[in-house]
Amino acid sequence: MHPDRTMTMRDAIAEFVTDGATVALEGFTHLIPTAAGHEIIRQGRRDLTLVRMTADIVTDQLIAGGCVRKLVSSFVGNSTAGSLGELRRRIETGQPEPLEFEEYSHYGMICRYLAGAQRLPFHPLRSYGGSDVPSVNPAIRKVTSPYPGPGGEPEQVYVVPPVNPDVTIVHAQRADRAGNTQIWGLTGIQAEAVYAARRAIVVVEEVVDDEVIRSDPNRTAIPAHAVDAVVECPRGAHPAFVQGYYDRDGDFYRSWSHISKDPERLQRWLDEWVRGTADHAEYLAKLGEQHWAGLAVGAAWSRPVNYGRRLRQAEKGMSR
Amino acid sequence: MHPDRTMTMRDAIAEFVTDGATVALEGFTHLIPTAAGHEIIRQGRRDLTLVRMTADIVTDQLIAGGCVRKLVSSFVGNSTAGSLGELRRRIETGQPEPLEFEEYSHYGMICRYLAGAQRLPFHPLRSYGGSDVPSVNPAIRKVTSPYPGPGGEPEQVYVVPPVNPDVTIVHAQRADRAGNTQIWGLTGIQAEAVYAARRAIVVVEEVVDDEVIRSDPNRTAIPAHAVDAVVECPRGAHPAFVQGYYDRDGDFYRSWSHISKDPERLQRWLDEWVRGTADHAEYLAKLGEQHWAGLAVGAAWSRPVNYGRRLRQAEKGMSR
Amino acid sequence: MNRESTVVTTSSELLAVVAARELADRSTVFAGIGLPTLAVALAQRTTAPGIEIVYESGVCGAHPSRLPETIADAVLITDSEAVLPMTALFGYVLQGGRIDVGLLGAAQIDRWGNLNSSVIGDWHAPKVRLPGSGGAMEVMANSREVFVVMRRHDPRSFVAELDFCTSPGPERALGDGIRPLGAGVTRVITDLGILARAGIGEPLRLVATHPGVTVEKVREATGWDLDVADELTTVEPPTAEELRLLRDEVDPDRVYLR
Amino acid sequence: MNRESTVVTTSSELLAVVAARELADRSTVFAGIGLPTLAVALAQRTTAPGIEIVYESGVCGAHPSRLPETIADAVLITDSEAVLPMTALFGYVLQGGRIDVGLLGAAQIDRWGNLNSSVIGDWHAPKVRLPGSGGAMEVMANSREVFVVMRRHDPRSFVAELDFCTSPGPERALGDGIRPLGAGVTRVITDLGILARAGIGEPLRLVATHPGVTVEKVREATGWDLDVADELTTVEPPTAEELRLLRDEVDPDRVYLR
Repeated sequence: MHPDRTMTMRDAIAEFVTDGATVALEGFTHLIPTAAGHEIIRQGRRDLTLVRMTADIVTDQLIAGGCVRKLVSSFVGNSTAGSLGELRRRIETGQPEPLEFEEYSHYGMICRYLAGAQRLPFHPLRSYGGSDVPSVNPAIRKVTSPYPGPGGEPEQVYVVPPVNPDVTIVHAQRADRAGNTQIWGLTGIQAEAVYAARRAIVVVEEVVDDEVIRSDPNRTAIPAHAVDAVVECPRGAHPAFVQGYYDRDGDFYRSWSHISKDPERLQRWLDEWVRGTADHAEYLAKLGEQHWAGLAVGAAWSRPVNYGRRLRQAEKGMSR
Repeated sequence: MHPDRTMTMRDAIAEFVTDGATVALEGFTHLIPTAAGHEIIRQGRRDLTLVRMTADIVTDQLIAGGCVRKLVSSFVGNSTAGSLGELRRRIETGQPEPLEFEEYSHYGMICRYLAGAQRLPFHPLRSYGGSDVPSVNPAIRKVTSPYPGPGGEPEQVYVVPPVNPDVTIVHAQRADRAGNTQIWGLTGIQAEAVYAARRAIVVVEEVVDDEVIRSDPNRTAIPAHAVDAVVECPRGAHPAFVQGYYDRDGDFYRSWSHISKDPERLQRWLDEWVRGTADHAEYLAKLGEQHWAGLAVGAAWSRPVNYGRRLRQAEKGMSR
Repeated sequence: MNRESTVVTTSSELLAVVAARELADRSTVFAGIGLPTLAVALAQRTTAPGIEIVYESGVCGAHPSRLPETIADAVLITDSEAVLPMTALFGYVLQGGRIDVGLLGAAQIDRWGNLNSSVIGDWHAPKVRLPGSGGAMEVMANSREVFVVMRRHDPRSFVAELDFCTSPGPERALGDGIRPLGAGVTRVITDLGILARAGIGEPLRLVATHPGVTVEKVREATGWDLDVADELTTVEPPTAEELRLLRDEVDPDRVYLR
Repeated sequence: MNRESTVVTTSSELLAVVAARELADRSTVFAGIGLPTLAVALAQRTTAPGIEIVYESGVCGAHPSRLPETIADAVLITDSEAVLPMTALFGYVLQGGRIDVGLLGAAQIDRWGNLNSSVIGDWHAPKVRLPGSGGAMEVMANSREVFVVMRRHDPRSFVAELDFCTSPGPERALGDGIRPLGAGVTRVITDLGILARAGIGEPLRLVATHPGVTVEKVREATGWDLDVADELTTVEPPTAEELRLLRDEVDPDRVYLR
C-alpha cells in the first residue's frame, strides 16, 4: 500500500533537477544538502535559479560549477569562517560571468516560503521599512492594511511574494521509504521549503523501518505526501553537521576561504573532489574513514514519551 | 537563575483572568483546559470575551456560569456527541441573556492567532470568497495583492485581524518550573495562542525536572519566555483526553447534551460539580478513583533519538 | 454477527460503498469521522489502495488499533506517520493544495453545491444554531474537488436558497471577486442516488439512482428543479465482498455501521 | 593560563565587560556568536542573572558543554530548553516582540544607528560584497532596543552616509511610512567608548570614553560631527572579578578572548 519513493542520488537529481529550474536547497548550518549539490555539479546542470537563505560553501561550489544563473538569498557568507570567493568574484567583478542576485532578509525569505507553502499571493512582515533593500529588489512591495493602526491612522506594511521552487532539496536524519521524514536539532525552514515546492527530494542519513517513524509521529517534520524522492546518503551533509550523527568540519569551513579565493585552485578542487568522484561514496572514500573519527559525537539520548494505547475492556481493571 | 513560575490554579486565575478580559482557551479535542475553566466559574468572573476555535463543553459551562459576554469561535458543538444546550439557548432565544457571537472558520481563527503572535496588522487567507460569514462579521475584510494574479489581473484576497488575548490558557503534558512546556500527540494551535497573548497560563499534568525537558528540546512547544504561570493539575483536561495519560470520557460527552438541554439541570450540575467543589482535586475526588480505571491507557513509548555530545579530543579515537 | 445478510443493506453501508467507489485512484482525502471513515477504509481495500486520509486534527497516515470515535481520537495518533500542528495542516496541506478530495456534510446544499452548516433561519436570530464552518469552508475552498455525503435526501436539505452560505463553491467566490482554487462539489452521494457536476458553472445533475428509486422521487425530494443527466444509470448494489469488508474488517464492532 | 594578568586588558575583554554591564536587568537577548556570547555569559554571572539568550538558529535556554563556534553549533542544541522552527523564532519570538535587546554588528553605522552589512560601494557593482542582512534587519525592526558592538571605532565604519542601508532604525522606517516597533540602536560599544541615544529622533551621542581616550580622539574617529553628552563619564575599567569570570569560567580555552 505504502509507496516506495527511495531512489539513488543520481536518479533523483536527473529526474527532478532540470536545466533552468528553480531549486531550493535549505538547511541552516545544520543538515545542509551538500551531497545533492555535488551531484548537481556532476550532472552539469545549467541556468538554475538557486534559492537558499544562507548561501554558503555548497552555494559557492554550485556557482563555481557553472550551474547557477541567479541566486535568491538573505545571507551570503562562509558562516563565521570567512568569504565565499566565487560568489564575491561574480558579484564584485562579474567575472567569469555575472550572477543575478535577488536580496532579502532572513524573515523575508521565510515569508516567501510561507506564502509559497500556503498558496498565498503575498505574505506581510514588519521588516524593510526604511531599508535600501526594496530599492534594489522590486519584488518587495507595500500593502495598506484594511484595519486602522493603533492611533486610528491607515497602516502600511511590506509584503513579499510567494516562492514556489520547481524542486526543494533538504537533508534529514531519517525517513521511511514513503518519505515520512524526521528531523531533530535545528529544524529550520525545511518543512515550509518542501511544501512550497512542486517536487521535493529528501536526502537522509538513514532509511528506517516504518515502526521507527511511527513510534514518534510528532517527530515527523515532513509527511510522505509532500515527498517525491527519498535518497539514502550517509554523511551527505559534510562539511555541515547532523545532530546526533556527526559534527561540523570546522577545518573545512576555514579552508574554503583559501580554496575559493583563487579561481584556478577552486576549479582544481571541484575537479578532484566533485567532478572527479563518481558519487558521494567516492567522495567519502577520498576523505578517508580516519577523517570521521574527528567528527564523531557521543551519546545524549532523548527520554521516551508515552503515546498511550487504548486498552480493551478486560485490560482496564488491571492497568491500575 | 531559572525563574520559578509555578502557581496554584486559584492564584493563577485570580491574578491573570480579570473581569472583562479577553481570554483564549485552546486545545482541539485533546488537552482542553477544563479545570482552568471551572476555576474561572468558581471565582465568578464576568463579561469575558472567550476566544476558542472549538467551543465545546467547557465553553457551554463558562457561558452557563455567567462568565461570558462574547464568544469568538469557528465551531460551536459538542464534538460528535450532540449539542451545547446553553450556547444554543443564548443564541437562539437570547435567554437568559443574549450572547455576542463573532463567527469565523477554523483557518480564520488560526490566521488571527498567527497575526497576533507575529504582531501583524492582518493575515491573508484563501477562505471566505462568496461566503455569508463576512456579511455577519465585519472584521473579515479584503486586500488587493500588489502582485498580479495568474492571468495578470489584480488579485483580491480576504484577511483577518490579529487577536491578542489578555491571557491564553492551555493544558499540556508537562513543563519545568520555568514554563518550558512539552506537548505530544495533537499540538494544535497552542503555541500560536500563547505567543499571541499578553499573558499565558500553562496547566500541566506534571511539573518535571529540568533534565526531562532538556533531554528533548524539540519537544518543547512553548518556551519558558512566553509563559507567566505553570499550574500542576493532574487530570485537568477531563472529560477531554491527554495523549499517553488518560483517554477521552465519551460517556460524559454524551451526557452533556442531556445535562445542558435543561437550564435548571445544568445549573444544578454546576452547583454540584464546579461551584460546590473547592478545587479540581475535590472534583476528582467526587468522580472517584474507580472512574479513572475506565479511562486508563496502556504503553506505547517513543523510541529515543540521539542529540549527540561533543567529544573531547581524547575520546575521539575511541568512539569508532 | 450476521455474515450472510447481504440482502438487507443499511443506509450507512450503501453510502459508504458508493463513496468508496467514487474515491477510485485518488491519493489524498480530507475527511471527518463516521461515514467518511468507513468509505476511506473500504476504498483502501478496494478502489484506491494508496489513498491517504488526512484528518482535520493534523493526523496523517493513521494506523488506528480501533475505529476512531472523533477526528482527534487518541487511537489515530498512536502509531501514525505524522501529526502536524494546525498551522501546517490548514496552511500547507489544505490551503497548500495537497488534498485531492474533501469529504463534507451539511445541513443544507443548493444546486451549485454551496453549503450551509451555520444556522437554520436568520443568522442574527436563528431557529437552530448549528456548529458552523469548522474547517468546512477551507475544505471547500482548497480541495481539488469535494464530495458531499447526505444521509437524508429531502427538500429541507436540498434547497433552492440556503438560509446562510457557510462554505461557498467557486461560482460564489468568483462573484465575490475571489479566484477559486478548487472545483467545489463534484459529487453528492445520498440515500436516493448520486448528483454530480463537471465543474465551475455547472449545476448538480442527477446521474444515478439507487435500485428501485425513481427519478420522480428524487426530483420531489429536491428543493430545486433538478436536472437529470442524459446518461442516467442505476447504482450497482453493494457486492457481497464490499459488505464483507465493511462488516468484518472495517467496522466489526458496529461503531458507525447501522 | 595567566590568572594574574588583570593589568593588561584585551579589546575583547573590554568590550565584553562593557556590554555585560549594559545588559543589566534585561530578560531576553537576541545575539550572535563571539563577543555577544562572552558578554551574555558574563552578564549571567554578574548584572543579569535571569537573562536568556535566544539564538537566530532557534535555540532558547542553551546550556552548552563548550563555548559554541557558530549560532547553530550542535553543543547549543543538546541539553537546551527549546529548539524552535524558524517560523516561530522569527515570527513569534522576534517579530512578536519578545526580545528586550538585540545585539548586532555592522560594517557601517551612521548617527541614527542605521546599519549597513550588505555592500561597500554601489550595490549593483560593489567594491566589497558583504554577507547582507541575515536576520539583522528583523533584529533592528523588532527588538525593544539594539546594542551595537564595534571592535574598531574609525571613520570607515562610523560614517556620515551609509553606502547602503541594510537595517534601518525607526526614523528611516517612519520616513518610509512604516510604523516602527522598537527604539532602534540605543547603545554603541566600541574600543574607544560608548555612544548612546535615548530613542526615536535622537542622534547617537558620546556618553563615555575608556580611560585614556580623549573626546577629540573619538570625534576624529567618527565620520560625522559627533555630539558629546553633558554628563560624559569615563568607563570603569574591568574589575579583577569580571576578568576572572571571563578568563576562568566563560572562556578558559580562549575561543573568543584575544
